Amino acid sequence: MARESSPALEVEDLTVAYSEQPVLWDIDLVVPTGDTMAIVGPNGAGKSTLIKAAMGLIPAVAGEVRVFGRPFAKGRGEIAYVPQRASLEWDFPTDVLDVVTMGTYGSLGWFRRPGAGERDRARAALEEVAMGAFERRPIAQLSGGQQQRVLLARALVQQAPILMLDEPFQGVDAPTERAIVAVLDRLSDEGKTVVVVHHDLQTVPEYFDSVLLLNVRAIDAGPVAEVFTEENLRLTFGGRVGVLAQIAAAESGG
Amino acid sequence: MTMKTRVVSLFAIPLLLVACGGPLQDAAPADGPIRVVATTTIVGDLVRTVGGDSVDLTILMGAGVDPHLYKPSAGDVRTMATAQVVVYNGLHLEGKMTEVLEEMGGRGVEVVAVAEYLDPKALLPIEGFDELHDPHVWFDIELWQQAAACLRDELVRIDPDHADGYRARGDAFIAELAELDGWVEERIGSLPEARRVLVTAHDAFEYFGRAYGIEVRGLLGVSTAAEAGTADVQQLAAFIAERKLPAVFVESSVPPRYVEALTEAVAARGGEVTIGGSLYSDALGSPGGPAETYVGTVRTNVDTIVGALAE
Amino acid sequence: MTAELEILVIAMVTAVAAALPGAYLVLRRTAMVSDAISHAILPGIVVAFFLTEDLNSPLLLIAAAATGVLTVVLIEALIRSRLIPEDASIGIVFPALFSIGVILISRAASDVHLDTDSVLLGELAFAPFHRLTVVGVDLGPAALWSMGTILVLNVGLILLAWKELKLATVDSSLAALLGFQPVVVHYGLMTMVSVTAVGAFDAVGSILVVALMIAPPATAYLLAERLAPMVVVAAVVAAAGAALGWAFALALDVSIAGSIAAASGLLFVAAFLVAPRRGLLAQARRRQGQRLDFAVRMLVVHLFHHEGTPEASEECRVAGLHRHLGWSESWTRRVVGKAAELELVERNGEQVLPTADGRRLADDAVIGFGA
Amino acid sequence: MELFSDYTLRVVALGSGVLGAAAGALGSFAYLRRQSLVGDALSHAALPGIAVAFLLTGSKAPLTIMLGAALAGWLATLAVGLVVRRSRVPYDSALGMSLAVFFGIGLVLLTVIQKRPDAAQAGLESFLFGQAASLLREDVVAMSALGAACLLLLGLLWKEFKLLSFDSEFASSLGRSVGRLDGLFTLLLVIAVVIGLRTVGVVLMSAMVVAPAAAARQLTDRLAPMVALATAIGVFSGVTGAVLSSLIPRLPTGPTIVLVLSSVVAISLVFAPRRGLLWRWISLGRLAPSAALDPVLMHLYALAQQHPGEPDHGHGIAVLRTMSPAGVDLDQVLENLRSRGLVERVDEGLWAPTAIGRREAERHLASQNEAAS
Repeated sequence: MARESSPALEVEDLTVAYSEQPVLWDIDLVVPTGDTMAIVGPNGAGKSTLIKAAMGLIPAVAGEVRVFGRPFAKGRGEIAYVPQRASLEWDFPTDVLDVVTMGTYGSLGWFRRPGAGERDRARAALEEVAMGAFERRPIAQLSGGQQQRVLLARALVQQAPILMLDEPFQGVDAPTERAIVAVLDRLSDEGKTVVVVHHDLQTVPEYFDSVLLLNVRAIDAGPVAEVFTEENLRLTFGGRVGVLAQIAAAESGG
Repeated sequence: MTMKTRVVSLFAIPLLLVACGGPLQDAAPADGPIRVVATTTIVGDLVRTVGGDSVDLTILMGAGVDPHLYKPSAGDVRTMATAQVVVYNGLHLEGKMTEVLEEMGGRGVEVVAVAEYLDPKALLPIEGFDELHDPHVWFDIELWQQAAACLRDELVRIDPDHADGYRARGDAFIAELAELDGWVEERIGSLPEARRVLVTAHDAFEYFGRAYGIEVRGLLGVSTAAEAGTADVQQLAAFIAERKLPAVFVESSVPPRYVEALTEAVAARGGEVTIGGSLYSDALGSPGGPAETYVGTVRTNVDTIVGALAE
Repeated sequence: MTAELEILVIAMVTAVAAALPGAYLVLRRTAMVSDAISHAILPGIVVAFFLTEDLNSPLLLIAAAATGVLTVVLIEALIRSRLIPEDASIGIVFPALFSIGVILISRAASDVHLDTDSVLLGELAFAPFHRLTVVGVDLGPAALWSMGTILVLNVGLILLAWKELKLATVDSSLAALLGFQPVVVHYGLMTMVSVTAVGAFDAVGSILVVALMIAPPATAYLLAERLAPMVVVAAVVAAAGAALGWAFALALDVSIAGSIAAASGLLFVAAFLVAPRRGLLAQARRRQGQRLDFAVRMLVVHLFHHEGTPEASEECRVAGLHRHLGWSESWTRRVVGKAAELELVERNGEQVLPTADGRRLADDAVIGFGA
Repeated sequence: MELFSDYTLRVVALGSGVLGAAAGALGSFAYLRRQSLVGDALSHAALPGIAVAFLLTGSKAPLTIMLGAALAGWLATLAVGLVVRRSRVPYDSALGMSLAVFFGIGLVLLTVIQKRPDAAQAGLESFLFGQAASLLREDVVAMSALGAACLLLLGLLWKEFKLLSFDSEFASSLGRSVGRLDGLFTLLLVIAVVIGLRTVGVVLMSAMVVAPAAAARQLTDRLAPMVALATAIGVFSGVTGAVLSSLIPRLPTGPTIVLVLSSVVAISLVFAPRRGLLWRWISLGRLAPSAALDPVLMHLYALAQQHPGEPDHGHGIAVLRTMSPAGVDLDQVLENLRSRGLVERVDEGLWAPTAIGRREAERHLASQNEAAS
């Protein structure tokens, strides 16, 4: 299986089990460099688990992750991670700029403090998500959409070639959604690789190049046009009422 | 509903068990020594001396056990349950246990609180609470003679078969105490009057001071919950510096920090005070040592005090 | 009945009485309230002593209970302000109250043997010697009557307000919407905790109460999945811990209260290790037993997955399997052997291929998880 | 300043101040990590360590006793960590349990020691605990060294500790060893608490860890000012308490410091700008009508509460319709709520309250509860 150049992210035979039931089953996934991929599936399909396991944040029973052809441990620095907004303690006493500056900590190493350069990078990232005016705002006073943009900015600051986002569109307002999409487009133009856990089927064709349909196992993965078929979605979502309506809407819309 | 029934029956069992309970105290054997339980080592020493072979003595709080901090073990329950006579200090020295001991008197156990036989007028009232008295009576040897006499009479009453022995041993002990009293007076009298000041961490020596003309100053009260203030340390340090006292004392059951803080404060005021040694306050010394008996403890304490203050 | 047996019964009754409200404390993440009360009741005792000048007055006990209620009310109010989290609310209230008590004693009664331990009986070993006597008839240990009453009250209250307590514990906002008064229920629960705690301090001592309020419910939390079984299991575990600790203490001649606290901890450790579903051992065994079984299934699914694909020759090659599955070579050999033994796979030259049974298993497995 | 010419006051004030600084700074992180009660727990959990140290050496040498205490305390925190990581028992229960069980084992050992005819055991259990008025010069030196070491480490690892407290998952995603950081922080806290127990006692130490951080949190929304304020409040309370206790006889130093701390907390709770109760009471009048008109928001909030851990779990309009009076135009209400950022559409036809919506709902419930009680 020779390849011309190493893809950004390769996940091989990844299996994760919390207690008795596997939540991810033998996942193989190749994300080519420069791809913008959505991970789509029903609740409990293991979407967030997949990117957390790929990031080494939860242990896998089996499997291997490679980043640009190198083992994950060596390629960890190439990935920026945006956790689910709700998993954080937003009552923490800090402000927007400070959270975004946390994105520079990885490159700083132990002991060194962020300086003016790091803060400038953080400000630039904030501008990019249209949050420049909020840099001194305590995070406890942000709306959900603003929180999401701050987390995205923190990942941008890492200037990593790969970004993994866990449900960035969950419960955000329309301006935020537009801002995030703009950023994703820009990243795509720059040749960055983006993997997004996504729940809104309607917007998949519009926002993403490729898609992974996931329901514990990988149902199918590849370019949206090829993979995002009614048959595949039915397989993924198990033919649930309501989802079918969405599929129909997606097909007529996309 | 089934859960409720189950829960209720679960709780009913122990209650039933108790309802069927009989008398608590086990029957005493007809002859042989009487079983006596004493609380502190100091009271225990009194019982051992006066009771001699006629009593089978168990002391609840062993050497070095502060009555304020005593923790009973499972075996102590048996000891208490089989006791025929309980001897304790009283005046609330034994804390909440006092209530239990008093109550045992109502159920056929002979209960002797040695300090409570003393004339209330001879006791030191606690400031602000006239009904309450300082329980640390034992270092006033005259009072302890009275306590010994009371215990002797009580034992004679409780166990008349061995009355002669109690009387003989009791009188001998009282005589020994009289001698000890004279010795203490003489030793303390050898100190210059200005030096007759005893500074310790907590107030266990008030009776001792009153009996032998020594001014007693403590940093902490009797309550284990009380705490000293900065002003208290300052005032006591100023007092020591002003009186040019050569020594202050620590107690075996109280961490020496308080007294160390005092010596530092005195030194900062240009005084020079050393820690004169460790005094036994609420419990006697280890068996085999010079302070294993009451008399030995008093002698050790007085030697320590006089030795340090005479310098 | 002997004094030792009476102690056992008192300990068991107290254990159950404390474990019942304790279950709700554990679920509400306010377990440390029990310890806070043991410190915070001091000023109430001191004030009552100033009023009565009697260390044995029952008023001191009543004042202690009232201060306990005040403590939980203050803690609850701080938590409800949502300005300070639970643990810090507890950590602010009890030092303040305790300090007031110490200042009062130090200023006015430092020569009185006055502290929480000397006012509340607080010693299980002495409980049989403090008896309730009515017109000369010995009715048994007073502690058994007081804790028995508290136990009956607690059982009664929990049965009466089961729904409300459950809602208020698990989900206070929903309770409010459904028209319950979670405030009333919370304060009711906390009053129950406070009265139980003070009664039990008097009967058996403070540290044992803290142990009995927390350890058995925490043990039950590992053994039971729903609230009702949890409360019942907590009560049973509490009584068992009391009996076990009592037996230890008798055998070793040590502190009964300390021994019961330690035994309650031991029962928790036992549950922590061997609880049927949540225990460490069950977790490990599941992992171990599952591992081979799981690995076999995984192998089969892997082979099934790649069968007939272009990369199959590589993915299904015996020599390369361990790399693809991220396993050690020896483990891979073991798994392949096991799978072959079960006739789920067969060797075909360099390759391992699923059998018909294997394909069926793989298909079932994958579809089973998806559903 | 003439006041401080007195040696005792100088030592006590300096010691309390330094301890206040160290505890205030460390306590800020403990507060944010919900570890406020570690001080109280350690003071109990240390007992078996004291007993074993005495049983092994037969001496009450402070260093031996403290080592035993610290070791037992450290074991207790390890046990708490293990239980919390490997079971579903919540942190506070694990903490309370290890406190009580360790203390129980200590009691058992004490009764073993008590039976030995050895007068050296006297006062063993109170031996660990000091009082602020009896602070010694050597304590101040030890505490200054500790305080300096704590502040230095906090300074050096500032961003790591911040990340650990705010978003430990992100810290691991950067490749930081969260376990090692957590262990280091807990070790710092244990050492500080044991030194605090030895010098000023349990209650003051417990309060010193919690109260400055709690007060400071009300006054600022940023971490560095919070830690600085907590440190300052710790110093201020320590010195003020010492001075008051030196001016008024029979006013115990430790409890006085605790009451000064408590007053600072009370004042900050009431008067803090934006967060404070007074502020809230004033602004409640403004907010009340808007919150009151949203039964739909409250219903969504209540439904969302049934899915703890999944705040974004959505619910359909059909469910809401059964909960609402007839004639309510739910679509319009939801659209209105959405425009105000209070609810969000999580899926087709599925709605959930946003974080702001949840906060509004909680605030509304709290005000209802206050009115009810």
